[in-house]
Amino acid sequence: MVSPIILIAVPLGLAFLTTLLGLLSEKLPKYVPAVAMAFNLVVSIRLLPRALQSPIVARTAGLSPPFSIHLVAGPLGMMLSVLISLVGLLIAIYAIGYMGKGPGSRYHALYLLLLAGATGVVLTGDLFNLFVFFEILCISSYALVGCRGDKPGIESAAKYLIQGAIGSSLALVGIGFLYGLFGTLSMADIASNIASVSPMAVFISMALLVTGFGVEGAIFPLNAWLPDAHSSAPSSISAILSGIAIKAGIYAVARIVFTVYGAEAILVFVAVVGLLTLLVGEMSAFSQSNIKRLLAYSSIGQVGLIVFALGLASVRGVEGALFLVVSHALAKALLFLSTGYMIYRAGSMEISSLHGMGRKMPVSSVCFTIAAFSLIGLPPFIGFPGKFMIISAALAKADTLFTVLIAIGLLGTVVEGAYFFRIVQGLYFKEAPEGAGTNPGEDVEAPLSALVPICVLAVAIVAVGVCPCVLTRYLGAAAADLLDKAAYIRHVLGV
Amino acid sequence: MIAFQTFLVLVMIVAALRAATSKDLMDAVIACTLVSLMASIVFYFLHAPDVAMAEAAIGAGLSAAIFIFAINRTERQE
Amino acid sequence: MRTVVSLTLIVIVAIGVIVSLSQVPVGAEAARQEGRLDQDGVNFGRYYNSRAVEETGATNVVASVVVSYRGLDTLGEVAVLFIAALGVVTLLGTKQERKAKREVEQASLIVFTGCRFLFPLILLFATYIFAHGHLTPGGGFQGGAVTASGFVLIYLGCRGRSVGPKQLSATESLSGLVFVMIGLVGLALGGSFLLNFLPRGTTYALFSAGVIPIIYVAIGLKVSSELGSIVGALAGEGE
Amino acid sequence: MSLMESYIHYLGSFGLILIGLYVVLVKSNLVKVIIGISLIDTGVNLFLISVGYIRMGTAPIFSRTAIAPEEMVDPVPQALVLTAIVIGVSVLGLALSVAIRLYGHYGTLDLRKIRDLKW
Repeated sequence: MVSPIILIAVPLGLAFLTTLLGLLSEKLPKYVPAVAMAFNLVVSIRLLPRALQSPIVARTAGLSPPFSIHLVAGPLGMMLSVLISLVGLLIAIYAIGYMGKGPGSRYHALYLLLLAGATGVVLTGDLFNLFVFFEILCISSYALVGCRGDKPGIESAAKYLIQGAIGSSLALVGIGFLYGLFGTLSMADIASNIASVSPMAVFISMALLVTGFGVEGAIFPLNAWLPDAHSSAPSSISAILSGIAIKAGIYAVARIVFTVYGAEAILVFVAVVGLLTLLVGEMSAFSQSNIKRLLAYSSIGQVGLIVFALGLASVRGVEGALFLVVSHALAKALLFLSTGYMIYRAGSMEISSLHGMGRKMPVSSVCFTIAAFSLIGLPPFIGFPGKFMIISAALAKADTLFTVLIAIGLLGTVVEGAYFFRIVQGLYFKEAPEGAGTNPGEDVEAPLSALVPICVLAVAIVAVGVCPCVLTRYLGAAAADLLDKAAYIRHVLGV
Repeated sequence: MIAFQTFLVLVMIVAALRAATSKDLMDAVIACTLVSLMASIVFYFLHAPDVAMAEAAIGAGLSAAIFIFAINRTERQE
Repeated sequence: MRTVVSLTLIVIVAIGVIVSLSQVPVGAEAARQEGRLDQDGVNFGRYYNSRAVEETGATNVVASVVVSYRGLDTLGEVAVLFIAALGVVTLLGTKQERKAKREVEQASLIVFTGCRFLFPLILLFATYIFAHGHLTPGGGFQGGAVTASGFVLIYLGCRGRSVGPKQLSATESLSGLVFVMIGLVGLALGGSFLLNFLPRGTTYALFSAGVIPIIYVAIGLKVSSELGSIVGALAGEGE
Repeated sequence: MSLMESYIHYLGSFGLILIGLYVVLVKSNLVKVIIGISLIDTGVNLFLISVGYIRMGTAPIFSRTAIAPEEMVDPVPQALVLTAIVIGVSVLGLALSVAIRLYGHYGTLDLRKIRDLKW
């Protein structure tokens, strides 16, 4: 009997150990995140079948819920935990070579803490504990964005930090309101009492919590920090921020809106906000000439689509959103990882300087193309089933409003297709810019420690795209976990 | 007792306004420290001695010190 | 323009807050006046106040909540401080010019001697605070902050002396590991993380309340070293 | 007078939060913005403690003189605030070190003058 709490405790302990190892040896710390994430992956996969039958409720301090902090490892939480440890493991392997010189053991400890925070966010069943893990996630990302200490990194870290700090203060006020009303912090307990108080009080605290957690989730008016932070961080960090950190923010918002409040009334608003996020992201991405800023804006677009699908609030819509969460995490991680070495070799982040890379770095370019096509939603890749599910869910609503909305959403996807095709065309069919090729060793493919995770991600994208059933059979349970409030309360409180 | 607490809260608000408006950063930091100190006394009256200790040591002591270190290494005027 | 927009926003928020506060009974006092505290149903505060001494053996209920009932929060919070220490040292410690120490004016003899005299006393007081956290007000965080203010005194009064960053870093790691290990031992013995697996002892004695004092001392050491390295890096004495 | 007693702490805490928000939104000096964040933190902490306050109560610490548990104020907000204070000082330290590095790069702390990246 393995308790899901070791998914959090062991990475935290290993992160504390990392700096100690860093004092003893230069080389050891960089393997620690990979080891920890491999451990997490094994444990999460072993726990997944049990979580699918019924959520595993883990107690702390020997008390049963709700009186002490408890973890609720339901189908959704375990699925996201598997995703986090898989992507985290691959990026940790990539970083062994990529972050060779630089901040050293402190970088690896921060990276591991970020992943531990994300795992805590998806597993916890306690509102204040959610806030604490959220802070671990956010504060380690502020530090990682600025960890190279260069001009853009520090500037974007400053902006990110200010907005994030305001967001967390607002969320804390919201938690204070809820505690003042109910005298409890367990999400299941709050959810079972929420109907007993006036909608006014509920609305204020919900607005505060959604705004606070929405900053990290990059929902439309709150995402000013994202393009800067994701584009000026090191590529491995951009990958984890785009792939995992945003998803943790969206998970927190979704958990609060669906499970704690069960607020059906605002879901149309959520869908519209999602659509706005999508349009803003895709339109801004189209006009970028910097490859990493483009990818960051494209993340905003995808987040918009996920939020829109959550706003549909039908089982099929939520399944589509979760599918898109997985597919975007894999594809965006692959995009950032494969561009990492291209940028390193080309010495510039301008799209024009990547022209002709298709011949110099064939493997990276092919993988980049796969990921780009997957994000657009072309059929043999993982992005296609997700988008298809969302569109069919929107049409199944048989509501003119949602039909119009999804039509506008498709417009955004077309824009997405246009800019990704432009880049891929540049990679293969354009000549390298003048003055390139001066550095010795520029034409070399990325090293093996980078190619392995890139290729694994590419294979995963194609494999799940060809046979989506590997993923879809878990999605039903996961969507029910999010939508079925009564079952959640019953499992946790055991009533 | 309530009159005294009201007085403390008023001092807090006035100090916070001073911190918000002052052009001299060192001045603002001192005002901010005064806010924390008053908050710490209010915590004591709210029967939270643990928090009062933490706020006095961290909010009124340590954060002022690190603010002043940082201002020393940057600039003092806004 | 920006000022006007911001002020409008703030006024809207203020009105919302005032309206909601005046209509919604938030807080324990309101709950008591409405008699909700006496009803059945979950209320963390009432439960902990009536059960904490019996269940954990600590007379300071806040300590038993911080270390035992909400111990996972505390682990997370210690991790947050650890992140901040790592981040500050990463941001400020990477400059090369740190080796070329700028000449600083020495503090006067009175200040120097005073600091040297006070520093051990401060450490002693801090140790008292975090060793008695389960009996009296105080605990790991407060004690750690007091230690860190001792470090501030050293940086101000005894220029040129500093606390070794390596020793701080090692203390940080080891005390963090002790915390996690105690939690995992509880998991192995009783199936629940941070289980209080030691005997409770006599209430009001220093050695009572099982694992709570041990964890609080570990937290105290960890918080002192983390705040110490933050202060050190900001004071310009980092690596 | 009892109304005053119930509300003065809430009013004080939201006063601090609003003043802090004003500083963050209007001022452009980074250290000033960080001072604003610190004010907001203090306000939030005061709010949380006020939530657990019971009039005529006692601190949640048992001593040899008998105290009824019903008289004690709620210990949970105090534990939450301890956590929040420590998180606040972590963010503060990180923010100030970012400010120092920013000053090293640009020679100014005015966010309006630092515009290499688009806002």
